[in-house]
Parts: sequence; structure tokens; C-alpha cells
Amino acid sequence: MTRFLRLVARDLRLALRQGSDATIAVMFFVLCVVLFPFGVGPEPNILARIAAGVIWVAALLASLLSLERLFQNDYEDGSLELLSLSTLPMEAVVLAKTLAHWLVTGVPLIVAAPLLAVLLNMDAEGFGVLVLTLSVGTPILSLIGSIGAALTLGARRGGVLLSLLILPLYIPVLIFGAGAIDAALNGLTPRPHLLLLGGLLAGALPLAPWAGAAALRQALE
Amino acid sequence: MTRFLRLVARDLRLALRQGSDATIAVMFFVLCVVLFPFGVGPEPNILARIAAGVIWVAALLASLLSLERLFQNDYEDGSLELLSLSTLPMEAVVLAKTLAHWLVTGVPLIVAAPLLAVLLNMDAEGFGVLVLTLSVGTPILSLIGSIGAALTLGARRGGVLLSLLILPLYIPVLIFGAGAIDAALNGLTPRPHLLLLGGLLAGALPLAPWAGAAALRQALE
Amino acid sequence: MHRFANPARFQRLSSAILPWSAGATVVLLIVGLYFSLFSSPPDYQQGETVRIMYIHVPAAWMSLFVYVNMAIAAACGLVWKHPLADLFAKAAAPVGAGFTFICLVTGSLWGAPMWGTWWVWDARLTSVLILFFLYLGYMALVNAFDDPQRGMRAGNVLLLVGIVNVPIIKFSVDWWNTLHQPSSVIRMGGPTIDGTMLTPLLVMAFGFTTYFITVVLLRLKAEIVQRKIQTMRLTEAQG
Amino acid sequence: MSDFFAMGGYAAFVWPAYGVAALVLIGLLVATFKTLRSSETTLKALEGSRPARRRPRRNDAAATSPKVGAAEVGEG
Amino acid sequence: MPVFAGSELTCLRGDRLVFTGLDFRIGPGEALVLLGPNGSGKSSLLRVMAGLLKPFRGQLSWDGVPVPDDPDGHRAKIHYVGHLDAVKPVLSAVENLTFWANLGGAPDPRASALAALDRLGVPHIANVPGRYLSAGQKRRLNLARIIAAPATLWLLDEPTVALDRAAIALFEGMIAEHRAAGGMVALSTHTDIATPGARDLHLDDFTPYHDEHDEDDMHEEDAA
Amino acid sequence: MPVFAGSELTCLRGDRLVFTGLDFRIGPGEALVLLGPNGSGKSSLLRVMAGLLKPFRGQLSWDGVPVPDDPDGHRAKIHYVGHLDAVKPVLSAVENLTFWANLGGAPDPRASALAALDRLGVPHIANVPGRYLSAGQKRRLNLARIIAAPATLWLLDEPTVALDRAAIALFEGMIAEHRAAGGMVALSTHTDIATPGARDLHLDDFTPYHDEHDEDDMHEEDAA
Ligand code: HEM
Ligand SMILES: Nc1ncnc2c1ncn2[C@@H]1O[C@H](COP(=O)(O)OP(=O)(O)OP(=O)(O)O)[C@@H](O)[C@H]1O
Ligand SMILES: Nc1ncnc2c1ncn2[C@@H]1O[C@H](COP(=O)(O)OP(=O)(O)OP(=O)(O)O)[C@@H](O)[C@H]1O
Ligand SMILES: [Mg+2]
Ligand SMILES: [Mg+2]
Repeated sequence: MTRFLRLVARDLRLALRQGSDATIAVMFFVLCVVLFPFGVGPEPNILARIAAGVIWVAALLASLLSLERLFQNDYEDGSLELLSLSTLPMEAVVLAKTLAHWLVTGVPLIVAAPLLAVLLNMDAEGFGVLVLTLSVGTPILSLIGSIGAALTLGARRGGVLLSLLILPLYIPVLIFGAGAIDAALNGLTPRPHLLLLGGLLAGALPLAPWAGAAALRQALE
Repeated sequence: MTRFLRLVARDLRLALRQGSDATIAVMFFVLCVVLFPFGVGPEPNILARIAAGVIWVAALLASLLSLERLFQNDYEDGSLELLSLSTLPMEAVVLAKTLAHWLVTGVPLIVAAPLLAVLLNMDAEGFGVLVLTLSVGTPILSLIGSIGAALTLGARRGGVLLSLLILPLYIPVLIFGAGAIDAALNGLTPRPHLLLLGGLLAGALPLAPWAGAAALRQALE
Repeated sequence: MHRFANPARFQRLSSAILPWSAGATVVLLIVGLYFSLFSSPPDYQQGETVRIMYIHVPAAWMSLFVYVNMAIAAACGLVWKHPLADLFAKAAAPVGAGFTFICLVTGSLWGAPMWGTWWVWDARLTSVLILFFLYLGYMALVNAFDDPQRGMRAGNVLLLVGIVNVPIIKFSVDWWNTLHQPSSVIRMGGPTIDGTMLTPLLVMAFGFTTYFITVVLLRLKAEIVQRKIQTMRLTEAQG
Repeated sequence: MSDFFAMGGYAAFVWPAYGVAALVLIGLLVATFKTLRSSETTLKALEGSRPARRRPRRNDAAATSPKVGAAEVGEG
Repeated sequence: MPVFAGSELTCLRGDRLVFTGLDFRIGPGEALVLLGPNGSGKSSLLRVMAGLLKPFRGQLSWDGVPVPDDPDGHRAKIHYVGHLDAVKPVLSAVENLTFWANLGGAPDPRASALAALDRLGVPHIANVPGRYLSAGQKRRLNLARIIAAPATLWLLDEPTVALDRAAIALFEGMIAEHRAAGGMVALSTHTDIATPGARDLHLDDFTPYHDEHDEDDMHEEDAA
Repeated sequence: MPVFAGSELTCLRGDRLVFTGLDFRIGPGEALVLLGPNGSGKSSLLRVMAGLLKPFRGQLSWDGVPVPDDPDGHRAKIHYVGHLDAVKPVLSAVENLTFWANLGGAPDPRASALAALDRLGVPHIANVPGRYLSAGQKRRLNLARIIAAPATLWLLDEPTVALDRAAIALFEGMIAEHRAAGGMVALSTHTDIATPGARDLHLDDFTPYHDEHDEDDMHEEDAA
């Protein structure tokens, strides 16, 4: 357990020293959302109507891009090999790195989201649910993404390949996440959607580290 | 001139032999667009209203992601160094590589776009203009993106950084591109938007190779 | 810093300027605040909200002024390879980003009562937002390389490319019809603004400028020290 | 006085505007001072740990030159 | 005291048979030196021993207990040093080392990290960030890792690359000390490392006959 | 006949002064061998000569005409071989080579590519894709590049790395032939390459004594 936390602490320290990993993911998120008013036009009510979907799609893409290098550095410099030879199980390694990654990139997204909701004219009723769905949803994205990052380790053109593998798996999260907000905005209860999201998280939590660990073992052979 | 075409031909051959660079960019484009019905909900008229914007935003992102490695391989294996020592000017090298890249990734996007427009319920009047704007717009995207690819050569966290640098510069293209389609859909003439896009292309055509060449020279020092 | 670009002269110069610019900043900002909050009248149309102008407009000017300065430094850095020019751009970027941020936030705070919305996607506002992203992108790019010099050189190219945004911001109000009002101070044919408002505006603008000089000098000093640290570490590590 | 703070009913807009400006400007100044201080102390510490001056760097001298522990301070 | 042994090992990489029918045995205090030309399978054998690579055939065992029956116990008993140094550029040398010492179960990680750096003759780099270290210093840091936390068996793949003479001498001392305390070592090398009483294993003895015809064949096929 | 010369060259990498006050001169048929320990600046000097790196001070010239006055002419006169082989894994050896021959202005690129491969003793790899080539074969392909298109001055950075004895002999023959035809060569090496009548340049003679004088001065000023 303490070694698990040590690994999390090391990854956090690396991310902070390395500078702006966190900032860049959140900036991509913001930029991606900001693109839509230019594309769709500045009409406030249209923007408000699609705000939930747009913010969620942008969160998906931002999480995807920042996950690309989750294991890359450790793989390239040989640390991953050594981690796999330590007595810490590989599943714990995957979980620790995913947790650190989520703390560094997922949490800033959650913080920035209400601001973007303001920019897109979303009704204030939606803000609470938006933050709630993102808080449950971004960990799922990180977990699923970690499988993809492990699978594409060492492949050419990691980035685009990763997106092909992972985006389809992200779709349920997107549906329930955006659905909950729409429900809240239309005066319905977002509870069922939130419960389903919680279910996804409960499912991904054991499954993703297991699959990620298996993929990493392959990559290291 | 013939050496310029040789370089284009080599890059095309590399892309085709290497397999699926082109396919992956266009698949990302399609997936990105397909996410929206899930995020925004399936209402046909809302989707039709935002179709132009969504397709253009997806084209931006796809072009961005596929540009990430424009100079990477040549940089890593030393070819770029040798190209810079050839009597072909560096500007021509940038232009040739950008042209090859656009042929491989931009053209498939143009072909796939009408299909996605059908998917998003866009009115048939928009199709022609959509294809037209993409035909003028995607070369601009490739040109601007080539500057970013040259700038981030050798940087940590290439992908996300590139997007941060380049997306702001893409915004004018997005505005005029989506604007032209909206104008056509609303029965107005898309001419002014198309002319502005043409102007952007005319501006980017000399500027981007110049800036890209300057950035590459820095990277090779 | 290597022996050929003599930072000692710069250090002397900056120590000579610093106390003056710092003093001027304090005085100008106090006077400016007095004018803008107490001694200037409320606008007949906009009421007391016009007081936001004394922050908003100088900050907007500074955001452009700093960027142009950085771009000039970038050109010098690329052409003459003067290390101080590179460092100047790097040191000025956070300050410029800060002014841009102030311009955006105060603009929004002004827009809420005046236009009834925090934000509209018009050309002026949008181009300022792009400027803000350019600043952030520059800062990210400069720090993205293991070799700091490589980062600064790449940043210089980006600054020169981004300069196309500056005229767009300046003339967006003239080229497109926007909610935002057109220039009334820096325009052909002289300012059209009333003297009671012009004075605080100019005093604040000068205060911001001296603030910029002060902070940039301090940041340059820190950058030079950091370069020294890095060189020492490198030689130490290489034995 | 309360009139002054009420800003003709626009207090909620005027004061935050001045507040944000003050926050950003002061924040930048403080951050600048902090980096300057910390990097200067790092430099002092690094230099303090290296008494030898004008030590020739010859390729064979590497093994013999005395080295003392470097500074305790992290990256500025 | 434990004995680490492998029997009838066969290693396949891609479609290439690297070695086959290989046996070895390392007892307490013993050292095994792997020799052979480029591509003969030294690195592959060390990776098999570490458990990073599954052997195609054959098995590894500790005192007769097969490794797959107790993989955690196996991992706790080994230290592996490969071609990569696992040095994080943004962490200082001692931070890098402390992390690995901690993961390896050292009682006081930071103290043993500092002691290990001292032992390898580079106490002065303790606070230098990894990115400023030269190739030789990175290598010493990597070797310091194996004495910062204890383990029975050291698996070292060309450990003296980038080291100068003084460092090699220190390293030979380290190995002798480890063996004197009952430790075990398997290492590959192209140069001379003084390991008195070590057994040599020539990998090319186990490499199947490899004919060079395939390239010419491919050429003819392409041309056809 | 042309003379390539450099005078008072100073090279700075990062904030590190690599060499200073360096002069050299290569006439027709002459060869310059750069020697010196790791990090002494051999690769840096070759990159300066090629124009990949701007010298901080000093200048390069052809027959007294400074290189910056005619950069295109300079590029047309040189071939540079660095540490990287520029071999595309998906193109065959001859495709790789033909491209460079074409870019270098060879009249019949494909024919001269095949001839060059022949000259380096590897005609049989012509149709083998780059990814199947061994390190030595890649190096030969890279060296074939410099004879597939003509150029006056060869700049070679450790050209014999990964070559076996037979290949080194072929390569020495290539250099002798090039010089006999009035060509010029500058090369760096850690091993022996037979270049009869070549001049040696010891890079460590131009590496400055490294005093921390300036830094300390600056510090004192800061404190004052
Ligand atoms: C976020 C929103 C806003 C942004 C990004 C913004 C940006 C700018 C910029 C860049 C300038 C400098 C123009 C120049 O130098 O020519 C400027 C000036 C000015 N802005 Fe804004 N602005 C915003 C909102 C507002 C609002 C809501 C008002 C008032 C209703 C306003 C009133 C002014 C005025 C009076 C000037 C001075 C024009 C002059 O006299 O030259 N701005 N703004
Ligand atoms: N990842 C891999 N996939 C497929 N084949 C590989 C891989 N790595 C190595 N090989 C092949 O396996 C064989 C043995 O390689 P190995 O690295 O074990 O040799 P080695 O004895 O360590 O050589 P060296 O002296 O160069 O280190 C070689 O022929 C090599 O081409
Ligand atoms: N990209 C770079 N940025 C900063 N410094 C560098 C860079 N490349 C090399 N150096 C430094 O410049 C010096 C000279 O390097 P160079 O590669 O020219 O040496 P060399 O004589 O070729 O050494 P070797 O024998 O190892 O090839 C070294 O001290 C090195 O650390
Ligand atoms: Mg090996
Ligand atoms: Mg070298």
C-alpha cells in the first residue's frame, strides 16, 4: 500500500516538475470548446442547447490526447521494466499511474468546465450536474484510456491509433454524462444517468487495471 | 522543380507503403463527428443546424492530429538534416512535405465529408459548398499545421502542445469555412466567405513554408 | 550566460533603472486610482460602470504593446542571436498574458451590465481571446524543450507568426460591425474622448507601462540567474 | 462613503474589475520576487559549495578534482 | 542456501530461434559470465532469467521450485540492470535512487540511497537533476540502485558500458563483496570484468546454425 | 583548384564553449583527420563545416569567398555523413539511394545508385527493404550515398562505426580515389583509418581551459 502511494507521489512529482502537463490538457479542453461558437455560430440559444454535448466531447478528446503518453516515458527509459520486476503487482502499477494522471489532468477539467458552460450560455441549473458527471466520468475515461495507452505502447503513430481504439469505448460514458445534464436542464432527474455512470466506474475500476497490466506485460516482452 | 516533385513522390510512396496514415486520419474524422449525436442527442433539426460547424471542427482536429508527425520521422532518422544540406531550399522541402501530407490526409477528408453531412441531416444545398470550403480550407490547415509541426520538433509532449499552438491560428479558417456553408443553407451567397478563404490560402502559401523553414533550421542546429 | 554576451552591463543598467521605474509605478498607480475612482465623473450613458474603463482600456493597450515588443525582441533574437532578446520575450510573456487576462475579465464585467451578456462571439472579443491563447502557447512552447535555448528560438518563430493577430485586434471594430465600440483615443484625427476621462486613462496607462518595465527587469534578472545555475549544474555534472 | 462603494448600483461589476486587476498585477509581482529569491539562494548555495576557482578542466583532471555536495535546494 | 537453475531453455524472438537446449546453475557466491558475439542471445537469456521474457521451452527454478509457481518470490530475489538507465531527468539523483530503494524494500531508503551513491564514487551528484548527468554518471546511478536495496541475484546486461576504469574497479569490488556475502551474479559483457572464479557460458554454443542465404533469396524473390 | 578554409572558429553549444580560435585549411586532394576525446567537439566542427551549425565567431570560406555569401554553392560542394543513416525502413536500398542521388544531381540516379552499392560490396541488398538491413549494411548504404552523386568535399563523422574490416578497406580505397581525383575529405574517428598524407587536427588543443571566472564575477556584482 505505501509503495502504491509512493508511486502515485512520484508520478505527481514528475508531472509537477515537468511543468505544464496539466495545464496543457486543460487548455486543449478549453480550446476545443471555444472552437464551437466559431463553427456553429454565436447564437446563444443554439450554443446553450448543445453545450452539454460539446463540453463532454471536448473532455473525451482532451483525456484521450493527454493519455497518449501515460506509459510512454516510463517505457522508453526502462522504468516500466523495473516496475514490472518489483514486488508491486502490475495491476497496482497501472492503477497508481492512472490515478496520478487523473489527479493531474482530470481534476483541472472538472474545475474549468463551469467556466466553459458560462461561455456557452448553459443554464445555471446544469452547472452542478455538469461538475458531478465530470467527477464521476473523467476517472472512467482515464481508466479506459489507460488500457489503450498500454495497448499502443511501442506502436508507430500512437496518437491516432489510440483514438480509434478508445473512442468507441468512451461512447457510453458520453451518452450518460451528457444525458444527465440534459435531463437536469429539462427539469427531469439526472439520477438514473448518474447511477449508470457510477456503475460504469465500478466496472472499470477492477477491469481496466487488469487489462492494462496484461497489455503492458505483452509490450515488455 | 523536378527535385521538388521527387520529394513529393517519395513522401507519397512512404505514406502508401507505411500503410494506414491516411485511413487513420479519416477514421478519426468520422468518429469525431459520430460522437456528436451521442453527446447532443439525436434530434434531426438540431443536428442539421450544427452540422457544418461540427464537420469543420472535426476536420480541424483530424488535420491537427495527423500533422503531429509531419517532420518527425525524417528528423529522427537524419533525413531532414540531409535534405537541409541539399540544394533544394528549405522552403521547398516544407512545401513538398506539406503537399504530400495534404494529398494523403486532406483529400480523403473532403471525400468523406458529404457522407457525414448526410449522417447529420444537413440540407442537400450545403453539400457542394461543404466540399468546396473543405477543398480550399484543408490545404490552409495543412500549411498552418506544418509551422506547428516544425516548431514542436523535438519537444516533450508534442501532440497536445501542437494543438495549443495551432488551434488559435486555425480559427479564422473555421469561421469562414463554416460561415460559407451556413450562408448557403440560409439562401445567401457563400461568395464572400469563399473569397476570404481563398485570401487566407494565398497568404498561407508563402508564409507557412517560410516560417516552417525557419523553425526547422532552428531545430537542426 | 556565456562570456561573449556580457550580462554584467545589463545588470548595471537594470539596477539603475529599477528604483525609478518602481517608484514611478507606485506614484502613477496611486494618482491614477484617485482620478479614476474619485475625481472623474460618471458617464451620462454608462453611469459608474465607466470606471471599469480605466482598467480595461489600459490593460487592452498593454496586451498589444507587450506582444509587439516581444515580437520585435524575437526578430532581434533570430537575426542577431542576442541572448538577452530571447530572454526578454520569455520574461515578458507572463506579464503580457496577465494584462490580456485583465482585459478579458474586465471586459466581461463591463459587458454584463452594458450588453446584458458576459460574452459574445464578436470579432474584437474573439481576437483578444486568441491573443491570450497565443501568449499561453508561447509560454508552453518555450518550456517544452530540454534545451532552453531551443525552446526560446522556437518561441521566437511563433511570436513572429502570431503578429498577424495584432492588426486584426486593432482594426476588428472597424472591419466588422461589432458590439464593441470603436477607438476614440488612438485613432486618426486625435482623441474624441472628454478630458476628464482622458487624464485618468493616460495616467493608468503610464502606470501599467512602468509596472511592466519593473516586472520585466526583475524577471530578466531571475532568468539570468537561472541560466547561470544551469550552466554551473551542467559543468558540475560533466565534471 | 457607502455611496462610493455602491458605485451607483454597479458595485458587483466595478469592484471585481479592480480586484481582478490588483490580484493579477500583485500576484505576478510576488511570483517574480519569489523565483528571483529562490534562484538567487540556489546560486549562492551552488557557488558556496565550489571553493576552487580557475580550476583547469583537463580530461584527466576529472577524477582528481574535489567535489563537495551540491545545494540542498531544488530546481528554481 | 538457494540455488538458481535453468534447464533445457529455448528462446524464440519473433520467428528467430535464439538459443536452445541451454542449462545453467548458479549457487550461492557464484557468478556466471555470458559471452558471445552480437546477436547471440546474451540479453535475451538475462531477460528470460529476470522473467521479462517467457522461455519458449524449459524452466527456471529456485532450489528445484519452478519460478512460475512463485513469481512474487522470484521478483523479490532479483535485481536486473538492462541497457536503459531508468533515470528521470527532472528528479535529482538521490530522488531517483530513493524511489527505487523504497520500492525494493530498503528500511531507510534515503540513507541507503546516499550510501549507495557514495559507494559508487559519485556522492557529489546527489542533488543534480538527472538531465544533467553524463552517460557514465547515469550508469553509476543505475548500478547504485542494486546496492540501495538488497537482493540475492543480480542480473547485469553489459553493466560496464560507459564506465571509466576507476568506476569499473569499484564495480568489481561491489560484485566481490556481494558474492562473499553469499549473493549470486549473472552478467553479460564484451569487455573484461574481473570476476575471479566465475563460470563462463558461451551463448554461441547454443545458437542453432544460421545460414546467410536468406537475404540473397529475398533479393531473387523481389526481382522475380 | 578550390581551397576550403576556416579561420578563428569558435563554437558554442548551449552555454558551453566547445572550441575557440580554430583554423584549418583543406586543399585539393588533401584530407583532414579530426581527433580528440569524447565531447571535444569533433562532431560539432563537422556540423559547422557543413553549415548545419552557425559558428559563434570566425568564418568559413571557399578560395577566400565566405560561405555565407554563397550558401547554395557551398551546399552543392559537400557531402555530409553523420551518426544517423537516413535509411527509410519501407523503401528498398536502391530506392533509398536513388532518391539521394537524384537530389544530389546525379545524371542517371538509378544507375549510379546501383554502381555505388556495387562499389561498397553490397550489390545483393539492392532490393531489400531498409528495415531488414543490419547496422553495418545501413552504414554502407549511407556511404554509398556519397559516391552516388559527385561532390568536392566529404565531411564524415565517424564513418567506420559498425563496419567490418573488409568494408573499412573498401572505404579507405574510396577515399584514396576521391583524393586522387582532386577531392577533399574531413573526417573524425576514434579508430584507425588509413589516410596516407592526411593532416591531423587535435580538437582538444582548442578546448578552452574552463575557468569559472566570468560566473564568479557576475556573482560578486550581484552581491554588491
Ligand atoms: C471581454 C470583452 C472585451 C474585450 C476582449 C475587449 C477588448 C478591448 C481592446 C483590445 C481594446 C483596445 C482597442 C484599441 O486599442 O483600439 C478595447 C478598448 C475599449 N473597450 Fe473593450 N473589450 C471588451 C468589452 C468591452 C465592453 C463591454 C465595453 C463597454 C461597453 C468596452 C469598452 C471599451 C472602450 C470604451 C475601449 C476604448 C476604445 C478607445 O477609446 O480606443 N469593452 N477593448
Ligand atoms: N524485440 C525483438 N524482436 C525480435 N527479435 C529480436 C528482438 N530483440 C532481439 N532480437 C533478436 O534476437 C537475437 C538475440 O538478441 P540479443 O539482444 O539477445 O543478443 P545479444 O547477445 O545481447 O547481442 P549484443 O551483444 O548485441 O547485445 C538477435 O538476433 C536479435 O536480432
Ligand atoms: N545539442 C547540443 N546542445 C548542447 N550541447 C551539446 C549538444 N551536442 C553536444 N553538445 C556538447 O558539445 C560538446 C562537444 O560535443 P561533440 O558531439 O561535438 O563531441 P565529439 O568530439 O563529437 O564527441 P564524441 O567523440 O562523443 O562523438 C560536448 O561537451 C557536448 O556535451
Ligand atoms: Mg545485448
Ligand atoms: Mg561525435
